[in-house]
Amino acid sequence: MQSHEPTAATPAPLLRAEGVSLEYTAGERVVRATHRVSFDLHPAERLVLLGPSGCGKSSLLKALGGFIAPVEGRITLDGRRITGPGPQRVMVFQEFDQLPPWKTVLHNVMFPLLASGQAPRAEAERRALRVLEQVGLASFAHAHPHMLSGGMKQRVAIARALAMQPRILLMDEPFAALDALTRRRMQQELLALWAQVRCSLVFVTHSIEEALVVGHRIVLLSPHPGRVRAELNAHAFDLESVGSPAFQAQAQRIHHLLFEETAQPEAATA
Amino acid sequence: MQSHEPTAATPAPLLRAEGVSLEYTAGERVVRATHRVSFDLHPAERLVLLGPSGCGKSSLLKALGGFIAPVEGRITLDGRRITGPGPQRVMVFQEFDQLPPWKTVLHNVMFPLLASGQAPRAEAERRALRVLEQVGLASFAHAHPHMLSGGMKQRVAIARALAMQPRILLMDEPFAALDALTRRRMQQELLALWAQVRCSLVFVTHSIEEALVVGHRIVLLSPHPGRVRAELNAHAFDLESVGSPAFQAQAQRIHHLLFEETAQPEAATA
Amino acid sequence: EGQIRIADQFGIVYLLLDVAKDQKLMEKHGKVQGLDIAVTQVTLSGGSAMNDALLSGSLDIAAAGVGPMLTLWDRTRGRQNVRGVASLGNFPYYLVSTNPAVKTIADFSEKDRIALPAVGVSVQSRILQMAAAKTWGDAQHAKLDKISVTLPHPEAAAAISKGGTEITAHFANPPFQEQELAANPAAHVVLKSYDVLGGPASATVLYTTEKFRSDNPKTYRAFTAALAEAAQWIAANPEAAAELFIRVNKSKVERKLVLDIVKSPEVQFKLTPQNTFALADFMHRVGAIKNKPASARDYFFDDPHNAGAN
Amino acid sequence: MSAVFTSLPGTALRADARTSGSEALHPAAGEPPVKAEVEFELAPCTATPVERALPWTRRLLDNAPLRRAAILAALALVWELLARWTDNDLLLPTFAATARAFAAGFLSGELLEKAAISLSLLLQGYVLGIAAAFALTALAASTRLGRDLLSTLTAMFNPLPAIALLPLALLWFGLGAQSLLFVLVHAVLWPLALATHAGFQNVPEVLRMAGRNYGLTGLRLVVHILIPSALPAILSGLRIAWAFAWRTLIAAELVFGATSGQGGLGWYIFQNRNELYTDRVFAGLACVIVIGLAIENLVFATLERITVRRWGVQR
Amino acid sequence: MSAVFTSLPGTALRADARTSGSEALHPAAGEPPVKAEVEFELAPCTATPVERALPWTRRLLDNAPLRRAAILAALALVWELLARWTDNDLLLPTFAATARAFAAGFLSGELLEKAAISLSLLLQGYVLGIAAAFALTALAASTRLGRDLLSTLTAMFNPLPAIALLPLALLWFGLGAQSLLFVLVHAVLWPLALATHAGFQNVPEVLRMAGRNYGLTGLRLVVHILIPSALPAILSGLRIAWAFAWRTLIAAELVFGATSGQGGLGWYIFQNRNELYTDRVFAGLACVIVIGLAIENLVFATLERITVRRWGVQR
Ligand SMILES: Nc1ncnc2c1ncn2[C@@H]1O[C@H](COP(=O)(O)OP(=O)(O)OP(=O)(O)O)[C@@H](O)[C@H]1O
Ligand SMILES: Nc1ncnc2c1ncn2[C@@H]1O[C@H](COP(=O)(O)OP(=O)(O)OP(=O)(O)O)[C@@H](O)[C@H]1O
Ligand SMILES: [Mg+2]
Ligand SMILES: [Mg+2]
Repeated sequence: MQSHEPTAATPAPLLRAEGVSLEYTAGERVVRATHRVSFDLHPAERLVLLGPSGCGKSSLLKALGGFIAPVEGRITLDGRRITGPGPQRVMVFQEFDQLPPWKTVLHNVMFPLLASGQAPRAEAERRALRVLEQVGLASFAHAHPHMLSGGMKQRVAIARALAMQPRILLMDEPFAALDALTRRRMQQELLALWAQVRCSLVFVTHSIEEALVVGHRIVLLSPHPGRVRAELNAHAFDLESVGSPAFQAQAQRIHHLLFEETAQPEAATA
Repeated sequence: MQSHEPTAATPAPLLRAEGVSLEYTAGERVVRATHRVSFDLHPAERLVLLGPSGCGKSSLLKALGGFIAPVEGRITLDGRRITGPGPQRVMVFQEFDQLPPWKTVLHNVMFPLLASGQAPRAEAERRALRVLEQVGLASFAHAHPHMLSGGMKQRVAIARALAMQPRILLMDEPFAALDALTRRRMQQELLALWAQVRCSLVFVTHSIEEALVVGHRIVLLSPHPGRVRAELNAHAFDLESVGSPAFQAQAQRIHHLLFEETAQPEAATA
Repeated sequence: EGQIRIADQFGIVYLLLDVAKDQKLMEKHGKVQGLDIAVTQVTLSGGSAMNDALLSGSLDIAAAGVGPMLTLWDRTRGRQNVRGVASLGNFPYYLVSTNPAVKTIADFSEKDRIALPAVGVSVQSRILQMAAAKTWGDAQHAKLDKISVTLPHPEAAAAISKGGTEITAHFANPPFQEQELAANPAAHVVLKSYDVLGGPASATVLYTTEKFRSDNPKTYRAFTAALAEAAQWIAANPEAAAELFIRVNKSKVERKLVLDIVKSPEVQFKLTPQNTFALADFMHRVGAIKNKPASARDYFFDDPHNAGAN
Repeated sequence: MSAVFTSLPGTALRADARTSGSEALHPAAGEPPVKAEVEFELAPCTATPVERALPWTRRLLDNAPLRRAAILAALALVWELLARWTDNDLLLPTFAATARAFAAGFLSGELLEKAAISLSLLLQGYVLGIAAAFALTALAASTRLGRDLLSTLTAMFNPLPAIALLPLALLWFGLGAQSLLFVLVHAVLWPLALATHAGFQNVPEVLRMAGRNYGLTGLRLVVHILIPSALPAILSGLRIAWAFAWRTLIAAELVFGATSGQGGLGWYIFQNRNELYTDRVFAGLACVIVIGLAIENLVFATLERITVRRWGVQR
Repeated sequence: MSAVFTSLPGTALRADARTSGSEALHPAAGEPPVKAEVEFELAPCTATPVERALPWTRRLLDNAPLRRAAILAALALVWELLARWTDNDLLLPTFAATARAFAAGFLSGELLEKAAISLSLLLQGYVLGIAAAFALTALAASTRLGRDLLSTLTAMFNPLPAIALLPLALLWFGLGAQSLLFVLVHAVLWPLALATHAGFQNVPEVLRMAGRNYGLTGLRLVVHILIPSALPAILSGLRIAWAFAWRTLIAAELVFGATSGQGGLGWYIFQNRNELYTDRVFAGLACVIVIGLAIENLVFATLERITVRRWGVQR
């Protein structure tokens, strides 16, 4: 156990996961996705869930979103147990088919604003067009989702979430399908938006660098079933600090934490 | 125009794209995905298509697979025009739903072997189990696809393609949903397989580093509509040369080529 | 009181009702009783729909064959007490065959097929059973059921008229039997219902519940009076009656055919039921009805025109 | 993202785990040729769609109405030949005779009038049935009891023929249009509910989650997410229900009959059948077919074109 | 992947394009608290599923057969009350009377025999209809002409009532079972073809491409990709078709009747209806319902459970 400079009086967390175990039942088979995972999310905090493929990141995010219920432990928002999803916790899913195919790109982005009654039609359209501009898809506003490439679909989903300006933004590998350049632009846009609205963010990624850039704090998950391997700080890093010695050191540390964990099975297959 | 040491007598290419333009018609709208793209693929060559999101990489790969027909130009295999898909050109799609949900992971991998008559049942099962081991999913052999995470699904798709050992392997961002570690293991597996069977490979990625590691040659596409921006060599690099000065220089060069192209729109949105 | 809903079915057998309705005879006789009668006429397609409608109270007067009426009388005895109101006239049913070898019903072989509406239940089927009982004895009454097939009249008529199917005989009703005999030279009559029932017999009857009759005596009287007048009128004006039938039903049947039937000596338009008891007795013998009627007056209301019912 | 590999010593170490793979990476004899690198200066792209001139045969074949007309013509020909061959105009009139009877009925206005009566009833029943089906499936989509109810009720009542409902219809609605409507609703409700329910269950989980995420629950989720997403299944259910409404109406008009000559197409068919005017019977049926084709091509196909096809949900 | 950013000077340059974003990155007052870093040593995970003791009410409600039985009991109660209230046993017998008639018919073997006759015919027609529907949809899935044929034929023939086919059936198949089969096929073919076709069109394009990639074309593509993928739609089509086969059989036995006492359930119902044994009529209908429920729960629900539900295609 390592520990850095502990802070004295931390304010009450916004979102709390306490010993959360998630399970899927498929016929006779019970698959445990995460095992007793605990962490806190404070207001305006950017939390990153980082871990290998299949370790339960998406499941955890869905549990935070209120889509699946933990079989053990509890998740509380403002001290109250989460019972279901709500527009205050907007989620960007990992799947490409999260956009209703019957709505144009523009209407896809406007839809949650209208559905949750957050904005009237004109205002919703204005906001939607602005975020579409930000994700570089303004010229595809009137296309239907099936006319978009994989990366473009994900960007629409991101735009949709950003337009909502929710209290908590839950994002599941939102930039995985994007090229280096687009990805960095999206990271910038995300951080800029955060600076404006200062929402809380839970961000799933499989990129160590992205975790360091985007997160204030990183929850490192072990391989299947996911358990918390470490909680690390990344608030010191931003897009500019990429490549700095401190950044490299932290990246290397995370890398080792992940490596160590999987050295055994890796050797077996190689 | 730059050019490095041209080789004298190049053997006949296996697959040839000559001035290929691809278009989608959706109602009144015609979207041009690629514009007069030409390149050659030689036997045992590993070709990478690299370009920004929405530039037509997937479309181009589908055209090579024989799923969509060019509106201009032609694609030839062994000198004959491609008229449709075939088991000699196996494709890994970008989408997560490419696995028939009614087959277990194992049967998903065995299926193409049986369907194309390439192996009898017992042999197919043996091969399938071996590749599943390679992608680290042996313990999920009897699970159905809906029980897998996004990255696991993509690994099954990769396993399915690898088991086929086709003449030409077409892969569309196969590693995008994978974490750093799994991704590198998959790269190793891919290169190892290539070393064994020496098939030709067309590999789509949005990662410059991955392009340099995986490819012999990189076809750099411009933003929408995709045109060939450059053809670069990467045969000198492998997983070990990551970070070497030559590697860095080539990466930087590609980066500039991409940057230059998009500097204008980027500035506009920022 | 003051309202009457009458059902009829399709065909010339219901001419009496058509006339009464077209000439507004019920309204006329209602006025005599000091009553404004609102008449609703509904056309239904079969006996059981008729029964359901009557029992559900959607209908006041039903019209169907003697057989269904007897069944309903039997089942509602002591409850709704359905009984016959009047006959709609005497019509013969012919068993027509195209098989030259068949002269009587005894000549039917295994290869023949007799088309009937509703084997075992319909009037035609009962009459055929009666004939069989006469030929081979009561125990053998269902002998011909084995070669009988249920088929609606139109299809059976088409089959007999033009051939080309397995059907070699059809126990029909007017006007199908006349059309068959006219269309196919090989078609000939094997059996007439009158021969089995003991003379000219009522084919179709009107019936209602006891409740309707006792609740609406004036309407009931006006209705029977109208029928009586209609019967007289038809007898006096067969040509006009034929015209009326074609007009009211928007029928496209040839006028001559209608007229031939109306004028036929075997057809009589009268209210008094005739030769129904033989059938009732037979149905009781074979167990189709449980109550044994003493005479036809058991299952017809005690009205003046039913005094001579048999 | 393998960002960190770049500078991590551990990475290089791990890489030689697979020496076989690494060895093959160095270009050698038998390797693919090493070609020159090239860069292209790209002029701004003026991507005009290429004109594609299709041969006239192809264009002819691409014309859907034409193809359908050809199919119809072929069917008519088969009918004509079959009728001539069987030569029994009381059972099967020729196409020509039917066409004549149809024309006559059409010109005299009789067919039109009957069709109008039937259609108006049919539409009422159809709309009522759709409403009932949606109520039932919406319930089934939101509660487990509703799901059980749907599956039990459909399994029970769907196979019941209309005559089974006759007593109830008569008791509750008496003779006349209301009973017919009741029977029509029975014909429309169950198949549509089944198809719609299957469609709902097939909605991708992630779409459902997205909808719930924006605060949609119950009926709003059904209307905004489930119905559009299940539209292909619903459309096929609507088609089936439409056809069965017709079948039922024609059959039920015979049973329930006609009040004071107010019968529709079913009655027209029944009457002419009784009078052995088989050509008119077929003209009546042809009228049903024509209406069916018109509805299919004007309503359903259009609906499909402007919805599911445009959304790329269906090819 | 932003691997190359690490060492590229250009990257840092581009990053300050958004200074507003960058400024906010430095922790300051009002920022989320900076907590201590922690690492956990993880013991090997022996993840045993947690035992969840559910309250008995919940377990009772989770029992699907029980819930359905409750629904059935409630329906029976409603029936009984309704029948007592209307008090017209010739139109609507009580549930108890029907149950008695059912038991009597069952014990005497009459109902069983009739049901067996009907079921055997029904199954034959059903299987034939399914075969025809698959032939038609397979054709429609592979050729454009087939697609046109399907849409035209269904739009034309689906709305036609069975009586329309009577003359043709008589001419071609004569009296007896074959004509009934013909009518049954008519009842099964169109709705199943429609539902299946809609299901086929809804198959994700990428699955179709994957299939074609492995050399599957035509019928093999249909069998290996389209049918399993469209199974939910096909199942709903099969359910609808099954119900309509019943409806048609019952109705057709009335119209076509029975040859020499060989009638099935439809005939049983018809005869008893004519003789006003309404309790037996309802016993016959109850038999249809019981068979319907049995098939639904034994065949269709099981089929669904071992296929689509297990595959996670349907919830
Ligand atoms: N619907 C499901 N049914 C059964 N098991 C599931 C289901 N979804 C996920 N799992 C299992 O739960 C575990 C965690 O899955 P999850 O999707 O949360 O992983 P992940 O961390 O998001 O992975 P990736 O990075 O590949 O997306 C996996 O082992 C997977 O097999
Ligand atoms: N089915 C379609 N209908 C219409 N347009 C399409 C369709 N599929 C793709 N496009 C368009 O074609 C262009 C290229 O798409 P493609 O999927 O080939 O991009 P890509 O390079 O694979 O992008 P990504 O990296 O985001 O996957 C895009 O502009 C997209 O809008
Ligand atoms: Mg995931
Ligand atoms: Mg793509």
